Amino acid sequence: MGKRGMNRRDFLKLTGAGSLAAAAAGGLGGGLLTPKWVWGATPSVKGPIKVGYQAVLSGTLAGYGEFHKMGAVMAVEEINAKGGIAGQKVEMEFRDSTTKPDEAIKNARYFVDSWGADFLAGIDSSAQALALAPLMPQLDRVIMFTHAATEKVTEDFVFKKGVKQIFRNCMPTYNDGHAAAFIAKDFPAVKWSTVSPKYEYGFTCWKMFQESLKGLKPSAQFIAESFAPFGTTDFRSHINTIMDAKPDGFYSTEWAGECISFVRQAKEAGLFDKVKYAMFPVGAAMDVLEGLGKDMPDNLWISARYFFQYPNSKENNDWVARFRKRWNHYPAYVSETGFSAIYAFKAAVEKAGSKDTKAVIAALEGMDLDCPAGKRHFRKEDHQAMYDVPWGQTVSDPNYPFKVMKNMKVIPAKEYFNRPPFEGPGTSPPFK
Amino acid sequence: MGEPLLSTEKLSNHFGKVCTALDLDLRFEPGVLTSIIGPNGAGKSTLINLLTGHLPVQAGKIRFQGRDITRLPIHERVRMGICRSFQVVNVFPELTVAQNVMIPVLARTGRAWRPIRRLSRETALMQETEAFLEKVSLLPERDTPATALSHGDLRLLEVGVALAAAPTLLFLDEPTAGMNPVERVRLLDNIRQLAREGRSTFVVVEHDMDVVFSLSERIIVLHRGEILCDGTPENVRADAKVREVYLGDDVSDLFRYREE
Amino acid sequence: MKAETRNAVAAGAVLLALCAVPFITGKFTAYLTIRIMLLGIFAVGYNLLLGQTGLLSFGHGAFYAAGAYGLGLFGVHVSTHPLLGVAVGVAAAVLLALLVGYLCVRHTEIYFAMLTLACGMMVFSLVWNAREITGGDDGLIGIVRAPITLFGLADIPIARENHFYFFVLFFFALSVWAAHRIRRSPFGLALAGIRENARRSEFAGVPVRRYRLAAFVLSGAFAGLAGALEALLESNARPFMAHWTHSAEPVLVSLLGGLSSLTGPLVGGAIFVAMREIIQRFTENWMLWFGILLLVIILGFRGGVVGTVSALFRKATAPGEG
Amino acid sequence: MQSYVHVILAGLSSGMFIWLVASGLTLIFGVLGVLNFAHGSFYMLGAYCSFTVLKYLGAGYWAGLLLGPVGVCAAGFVVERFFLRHVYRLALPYQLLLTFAFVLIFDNLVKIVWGGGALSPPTLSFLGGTIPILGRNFPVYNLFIIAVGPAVALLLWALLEKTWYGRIIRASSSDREMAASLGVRVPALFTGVFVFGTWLGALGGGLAVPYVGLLTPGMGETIIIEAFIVAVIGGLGSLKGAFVGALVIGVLSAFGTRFFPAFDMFLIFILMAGVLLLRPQGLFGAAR
Repeated sequence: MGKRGMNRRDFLKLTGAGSLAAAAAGGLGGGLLTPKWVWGATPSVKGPIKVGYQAVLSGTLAGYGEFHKMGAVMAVEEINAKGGIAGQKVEMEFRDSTTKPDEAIKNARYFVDSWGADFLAGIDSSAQALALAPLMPQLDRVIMFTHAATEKVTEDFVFKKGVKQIFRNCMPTYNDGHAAAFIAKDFPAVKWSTVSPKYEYGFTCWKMFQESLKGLKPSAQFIAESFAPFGTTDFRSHINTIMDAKPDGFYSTEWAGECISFVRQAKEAGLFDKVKYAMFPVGAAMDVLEGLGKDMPDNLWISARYFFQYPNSKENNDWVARFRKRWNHYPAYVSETGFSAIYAFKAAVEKAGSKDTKAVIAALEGMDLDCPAGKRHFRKEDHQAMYDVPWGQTVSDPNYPFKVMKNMKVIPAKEYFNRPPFEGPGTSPPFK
Repeated sequence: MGEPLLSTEKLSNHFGKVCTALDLDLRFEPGVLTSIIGPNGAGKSTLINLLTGHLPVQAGKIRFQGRDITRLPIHERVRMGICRSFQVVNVFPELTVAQNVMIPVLARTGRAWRPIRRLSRETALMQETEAFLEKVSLLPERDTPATALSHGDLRLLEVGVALAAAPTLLFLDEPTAGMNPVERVRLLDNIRQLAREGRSTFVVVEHDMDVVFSLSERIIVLHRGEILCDGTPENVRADAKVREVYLGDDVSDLFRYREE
Repeated sequence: MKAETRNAVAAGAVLLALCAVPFITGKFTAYLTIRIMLLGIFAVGYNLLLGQTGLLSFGHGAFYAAGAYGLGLFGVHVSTHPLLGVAVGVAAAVLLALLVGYLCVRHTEIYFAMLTLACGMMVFSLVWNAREITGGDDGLIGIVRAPITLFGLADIPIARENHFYFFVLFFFALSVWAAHRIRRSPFGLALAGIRENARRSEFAGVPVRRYRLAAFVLSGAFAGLAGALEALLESNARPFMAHWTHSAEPVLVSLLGGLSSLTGPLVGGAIFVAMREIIQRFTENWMLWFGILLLVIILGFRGGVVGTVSALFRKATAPGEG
Repeated sequence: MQSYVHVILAGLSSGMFIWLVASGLTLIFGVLGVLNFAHGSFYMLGAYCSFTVLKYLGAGYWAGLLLGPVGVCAAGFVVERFFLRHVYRLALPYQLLLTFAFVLIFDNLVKIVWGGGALSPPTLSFLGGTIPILGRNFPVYNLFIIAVGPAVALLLWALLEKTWYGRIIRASSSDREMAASLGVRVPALFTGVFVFGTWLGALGGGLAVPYVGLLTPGMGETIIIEAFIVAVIGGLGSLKGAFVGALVIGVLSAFGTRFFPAFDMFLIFILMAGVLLLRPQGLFGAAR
């Protein structure tokens, strides 16, 4: 079913037969029509708004779970301080999703079926997002992915299979793959190389980067690639592969702790002296910047799914100041997406006048939401939020214990986001 | 005398420099109750280990009913009819006495491969098992785990499990070691009676001279891995070499006791 | 036989209770019960190898994964009929178990454990790297719970959670019954003999290596069944099913419950799933408290929970009683 | 030529690094017969303790390296004395399960005490920096690790072969009952050996801080599998085997990653399975 997509006949047979038999065997099926599922929900919203949030709180990525939590908890506190959503208090339960898909599924089911969540949010791993996707029609709650970047979840499940409950306010792989090529096309570098994670995310981004750069700059060549398994701590052999090929451009989607180890070891080996143009699409993540601190070499091209200095607007700067006062930390991108996810739920419920899933979906589709990261537009077709993120070169700044960005460049999202129907010519950048 | 039950050609074995068997050529005739005696370290247990496959053969050949079984794995030798009991008790500790004896019966009748059939419904199997239990007079203890048995009963179980494989040639490694006289006599009578029934040929490794001379029709005397003497109890007792090397003085008074 | 009927009544009662779960409890409890039943199938099959035959394998996650990917790939490329899918999954697990088992049963104790661990991790990295076929670390997605079509006559839907619950319950009851009968069968006694004393089993005429391989493949089949059912439950199959940390789960669960009884792994499975969920409701640091719980059970209940509890209740022990 | 030398150097440093972790694991298995899953946790605790001494007590790197592991030895003592001691007589699975429980507990404790985020140690003053070898920089610290490996091996060899204490350890590892009957207080000896093994693991963790340059909860879980593989290939219980095994695996995986891109842990597990099949006792292990 997966590869060919579920054709109409199978889909009807599946759901048609399913509901018929369920109605016939009503006794067997238990409480079929729950009272809540009533057409034309009354305008006033009843009971607290419950959000079930889960992120990685154990193992090597435990830091990300804590950054998610800071953002989300802050949003809930601020909203409740101003009267909650549609007059109702917001309650949030936070769980450790680990990196295993079956744990994420169990938590999601717990939130909805046992705790009575109205909304779900979080999820760091792409595998977890893809595992949750087929479950969403049955749970029938809006889920806002705030980190998992795989484009398959929005392109295949939301657009092609019509799983309307899924939304994502975090930047998908498009920035890491396509936007990087838009930046790279202006460099004199021609012979590109990579050390990227040896799993879907790493392979997909490198492929996108190659396709887009080839489109923008046909002279580009891709002469060396080395993929490092999850959990690699010693990158020296991978670095040797790259330095032996003597490229003039380097691209890597290593992220979190592995990005810190890689940059540190690459700097020691002198990779950045030999290769002038090095790009790290997730190098501007706060844990990487703070982790490397002064050791971060200068003039590396970095980006992230939110950088606290962009946009230089009052709302963003004010939010960053509030965040630092509240948590004594600079906000990571997952803190911003966690924060904005709660506000997205608020905007949707108040616009729809109900917390019923169908109404909220309708309200969220096509919505424009002002967030610290700037304006997010939730695309109607694949429920993916479109917003702009900066690229820039690392430079030291006396005000900060870590490197920040100079020569900031922003590629508008619509220039590099894949477009519906996500298949065939003209659906992936560069667009004519 | 027809095809021997079991024969060896130039069977030898050594652990490093210690030679425990040197070019042994032995023949075991069906129905002849044989004893193997010799001082400690003479190679008695090694010989049994070699013949039953417990120890891989380093040099020489073993033939059983005309077939070369030198390299044959243990369970196939047992299937062909060669089995043994152990000097140190080596049974199934947590299983009951009945279960201990049932396993060889199961394997022999080929019914061990049945995964769904209830054990309790295997009546034929149960009767055969109880018959063997009776032979070693352990029927009353049929449902007690082996760990709960007295030392004497454990020795009986040790022999019972070997018997249950219904071998044509059964090696008993010091079966009566540590038994009290009553149990010993009872076991020896059973062995003598089974030998008389003629289904199994017994070869017994034994230290107790009373048992050796009262039981066996043939005695093999081993010394440093070589056959010192091989014959009827009478010529073994009369043989000067045996007397000098193995029986020595203290035992000679045993003969005095015998002759009175 | 008093004990026999007593067990049969107890089993009947448990089965009735399990049938009532989807009606009297919430959907999440029903889902957790399905997870417990899946882990139960995996562990009760696994205990035929560890508890019954005395072999500690650290690679059975590979057969669990073979069941899941077997069903998944069959469903995606051939037909989504659940029963055929489960059959293909179990067959795939049996074949893989035959191959791995043939290599591993020549060893025992720590070497067998390390060899099975290595084979399991080989399957894990194979599945992880074969991206085109298995979908790599994103997992094989798109597995659908199509209705069971019985010769075109009737369509039994299993898409809905309640219906799928009974689909799993059927296989769970079947597995526990099969494990019970195997433990009580001549084959089960031969395996017990091998556990107790492998050398003496050989001298009883039992071809020990062949029986170990049979027990290995049998437990692999149970693992494949559990894997196939989880693929249907979660609509995906993942490389981590073959990881050694997943292979350690049936070991942990059988030890928790007690190796020497049929119900040990089942009780252990229930504790493992339920306690992790309950602890998570109170604290984020669930690993700390779960670790402490493991310590208490290992040191407190020496023969496992069922072993210790049944010893307390049983006055006159019927030896060999399950 | 340059690439070959650098691949070998990379292989040697990662190999020696795995040896440091595998040495404690192998010693404990050799003497106590216990396969200690929690050894990876002691490695992690060693790294975190050294980091704490380095960062918060302002002490130099060497103080961190010496004081850090000592703290972890206390944890090792508690684990053996009050928990592991009760399961020696039990079957292998119970021992594995007990050490597995400690993996969960220590991973969570580290997160509670030091937080979930990745910690980056300050760069090294002494032994920091790099020196060019054949035109490419190679970290001085890695050369130090390549030297430390054999030094620890020599220390262990000397301790076990030359000292009276070593003789007792070797005696009780070959026959526990005999040693006990000769008056060796085996329980105390086992605690001592376990604590020493823990110290080795923690030392490995301390040395890892500049080498990996990163501390995260659960960092011990990846290295323990590599240490397992090395211990098995070298021969379970044989320190010489673990040393040679670590070298082989280190250089092999460095070559694999550099010259055979399809290379993966898969090949290392094939090697492990191959050794177990053909020579279960490993390269230098005692025949079973």
